[in-house]
Amino acid sequence: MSATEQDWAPLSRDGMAARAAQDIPEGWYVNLGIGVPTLIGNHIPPEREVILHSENGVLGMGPAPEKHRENPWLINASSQRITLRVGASLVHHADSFAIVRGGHLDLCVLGGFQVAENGDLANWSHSPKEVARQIGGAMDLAVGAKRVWVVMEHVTKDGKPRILRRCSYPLTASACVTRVYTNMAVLDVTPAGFKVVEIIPGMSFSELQARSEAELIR
Amino acid sequence: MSATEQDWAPLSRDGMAARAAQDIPEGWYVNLGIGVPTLIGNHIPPEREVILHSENGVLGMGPAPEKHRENPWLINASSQRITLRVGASLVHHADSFAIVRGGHLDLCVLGGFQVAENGDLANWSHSPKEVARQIGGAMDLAVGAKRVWVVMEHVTKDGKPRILRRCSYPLTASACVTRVYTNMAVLDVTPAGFKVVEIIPGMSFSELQARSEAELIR
Amino acid sequence: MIDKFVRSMAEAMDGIRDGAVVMIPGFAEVGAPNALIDGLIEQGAKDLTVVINATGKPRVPGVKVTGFARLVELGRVRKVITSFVRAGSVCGEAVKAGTVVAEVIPQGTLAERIRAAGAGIPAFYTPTGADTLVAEGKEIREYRGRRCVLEEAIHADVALVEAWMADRWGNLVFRGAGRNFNPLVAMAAELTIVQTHHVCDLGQIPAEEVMTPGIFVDRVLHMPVGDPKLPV
Amino acid sequence: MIDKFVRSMAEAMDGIRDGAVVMIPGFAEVGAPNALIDGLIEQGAKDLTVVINATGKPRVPGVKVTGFARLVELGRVRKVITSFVRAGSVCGEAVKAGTVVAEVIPQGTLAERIRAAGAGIPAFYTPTGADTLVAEGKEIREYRGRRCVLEEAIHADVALVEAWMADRWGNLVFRGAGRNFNPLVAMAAELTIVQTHHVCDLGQIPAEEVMTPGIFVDRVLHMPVGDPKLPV
Repeated sequence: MSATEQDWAPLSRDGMAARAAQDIPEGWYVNLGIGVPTLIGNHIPPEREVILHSENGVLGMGPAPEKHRENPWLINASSQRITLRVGASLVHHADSFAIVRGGHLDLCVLGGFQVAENGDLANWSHSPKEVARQIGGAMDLAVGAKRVWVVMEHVTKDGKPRILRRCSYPLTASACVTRVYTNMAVLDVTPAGFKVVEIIPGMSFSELQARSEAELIR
Repeated sequence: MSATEQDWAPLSRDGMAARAAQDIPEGWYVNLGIGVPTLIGNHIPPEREVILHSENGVLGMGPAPEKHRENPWLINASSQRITLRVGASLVHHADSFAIVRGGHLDLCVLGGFQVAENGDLANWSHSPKEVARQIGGAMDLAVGAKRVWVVMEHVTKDGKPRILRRCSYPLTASACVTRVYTNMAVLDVTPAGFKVVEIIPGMSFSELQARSEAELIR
Repeated sequence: MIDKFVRSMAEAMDGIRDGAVVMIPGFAEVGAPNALIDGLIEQGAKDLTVVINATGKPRVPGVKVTGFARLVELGRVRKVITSFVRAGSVCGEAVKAGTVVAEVIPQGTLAERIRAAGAGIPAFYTPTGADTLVAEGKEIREYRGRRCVLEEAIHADVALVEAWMADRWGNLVFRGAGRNFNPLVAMAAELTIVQTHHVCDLGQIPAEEVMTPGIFVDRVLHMPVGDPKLPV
Repeated sequence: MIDKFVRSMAEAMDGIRDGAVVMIPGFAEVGAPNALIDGLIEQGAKDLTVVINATGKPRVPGVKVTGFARLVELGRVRKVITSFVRAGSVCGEAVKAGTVVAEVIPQGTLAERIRAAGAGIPAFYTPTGADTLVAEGKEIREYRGRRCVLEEAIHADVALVEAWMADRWGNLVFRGAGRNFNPLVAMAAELTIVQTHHVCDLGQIPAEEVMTPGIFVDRVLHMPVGDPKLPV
């Protein structure tokens, strides 16, 4: 194998979701953000009781409904039709965000544009000058949940790092991220910076470091 | 009749309650405070739909229950057993006080120790030095309701006025009272001071003024 | 006898003035008072400030613009307070063109600011948004070691509400995820107007199951419409 | 499988420490977690701060002191945050004697401060209490022409809750006026312990009718006790 040939394959979107799902234990109350985080729900075995929250007032989401058995009154924060798990409850938006902001969620998993080594997260805007602003519940979740995990590609489409010393995009919240799942690695945010928990098979630490702006800790 | 003989009789507690009840129109949402105000409920004809609120989360109280038909789970803010009117609703304490503090009650009727001509109310304490403090919901009601009426004896047991230029007891709330029903008169609190709406039969304006510290307006 | 039912859309919309602050609940069409929005479009009030969680998806060629987006397209909206403005949406275009002012804030802060108005809380601190663009120009104070933003209540002149069931006192029940912002906006407005799928006799809704007590409701219009559709 | 039911009072009370802040709901015995209060008396934690709406009626000769008043009588309470301290009550005497510190505040402010803790609001402004003794030492700011007091959230280590029905996820339903402070304290505490009259299978409580979602509940003890009595 030559030095230029890569001996590894980055995880797919589903692969990242499956990897994150492994680490969610029974009994946790979890909010899954839009995009790849939502896919995590498909990878939690139904017998493992993880209670999924959605910002629009649903606690205890079940799997996606079968075709033609959809209840049009039940959707999640991504506007997808959902089912309720036995034991679910429904609340209004202020109560739903009391759950989020009051520190009651064990975990929220968000998508990200950039994560900094101090845990800063940028996931909603590429520039303060953008007219279109889509904040939604991300800032509330990032600040409120007991743990904030981010699932994202390790680098941008044109190869720029997303694992940074400091975010260049507008922040969602400061010092909030506790762990990052990328298509190449799992990283913990520690007081000393990003600590590598695992790397995809075949990739070396230095290959991962080369794709990260922040200095990684073994 | 000699000048020292009085040609009038002050209203009883029930008389005051009945008088105040006359002025409560159908459709109002009303909180009746502890004491004489609670008696007002007995003087609102059942066919007049006035919706009574109690701080402990009851909206739509009905008449007192018949003996042996009491529901021990239904009480009012005075800890008396109550009934629910058809159409009633039950909420928790924060929602109940959102009703109060959010300005949704058309009226609350409170007991009083003293009312000042600027609408200041004192009804919970005789001295800032008192160890026992019984605030309850009075401050919330006095500040929150659209109208605050006070029902009280015109003078204290030893003949001291309660209709004052300025309260001497600790305040419940400032500039909140809109009308006072005493056992001698009905008074409106106006920007110019207390305006006499009516006096009990046989009592003259000057007799009422003699029993009031604040200057009354005809 | 208290009877909050009105017999026509015109009666429901009566008195909404130019310049009003109007709250519109709903989350992706579920719990959205679409008939009342159409009524407001018809009624004609303009120069509105609209408080709404999301201002609409990007335009799709060939798909008719309806609801809040239509109100914007007609030039009737001056300002929007929201948590989502999307590029390519009618509202996003209007914001870009400078014809609509957008105050974009976190969704939880939006919900809490509406509740605060209904509950008599003029302002509160929250850690949400600290150290971000949404804190710009706002007061910051530290509590328990966290920087918090001072946020003010949002009051409205009018709230449009979609209920599943209502009685003549205005007691409401919502269905499924259709609750969302409905109970909140009902508390925060001077005038709360409800469209309801079903009409109940007084007492048919058990006291424990009332989701919005009638004290927060002014007018109810019986409007049996279909189930919510997913947005295109 | 999530199962929040505990099998004994000792298990329910496990880990409550000296110096804990304990919230006790109930309004004149309705919705009061009396069995859990007895459990706390038995358990022994002292130096407690108790958050409770009313601290009890005056002593009646010949009537046994129970509940919160008993906790005070045993010298286990250091501070109380409440809206009522009555002269001649056990708590009133202790406050007079200087053995218990009382923070007496308006009932609505008490409810809202508890909710604030549960909802992640560290502080809020309210017009209630402005220009009164309860505003002493507190920050004042004017909103819409009214003087408002800055009030902080009240967090607790432990909440004791009385429910009518509960399932193994901790979803709760309250009965009648027994709801009162129960849903609020459940949100505001690190550890929420529930006594319930009835046990439900998961799913027996319809999703729309859950009053306190299980996320706010840690332990549930089945305690079928009688109806609440009126206080003497």
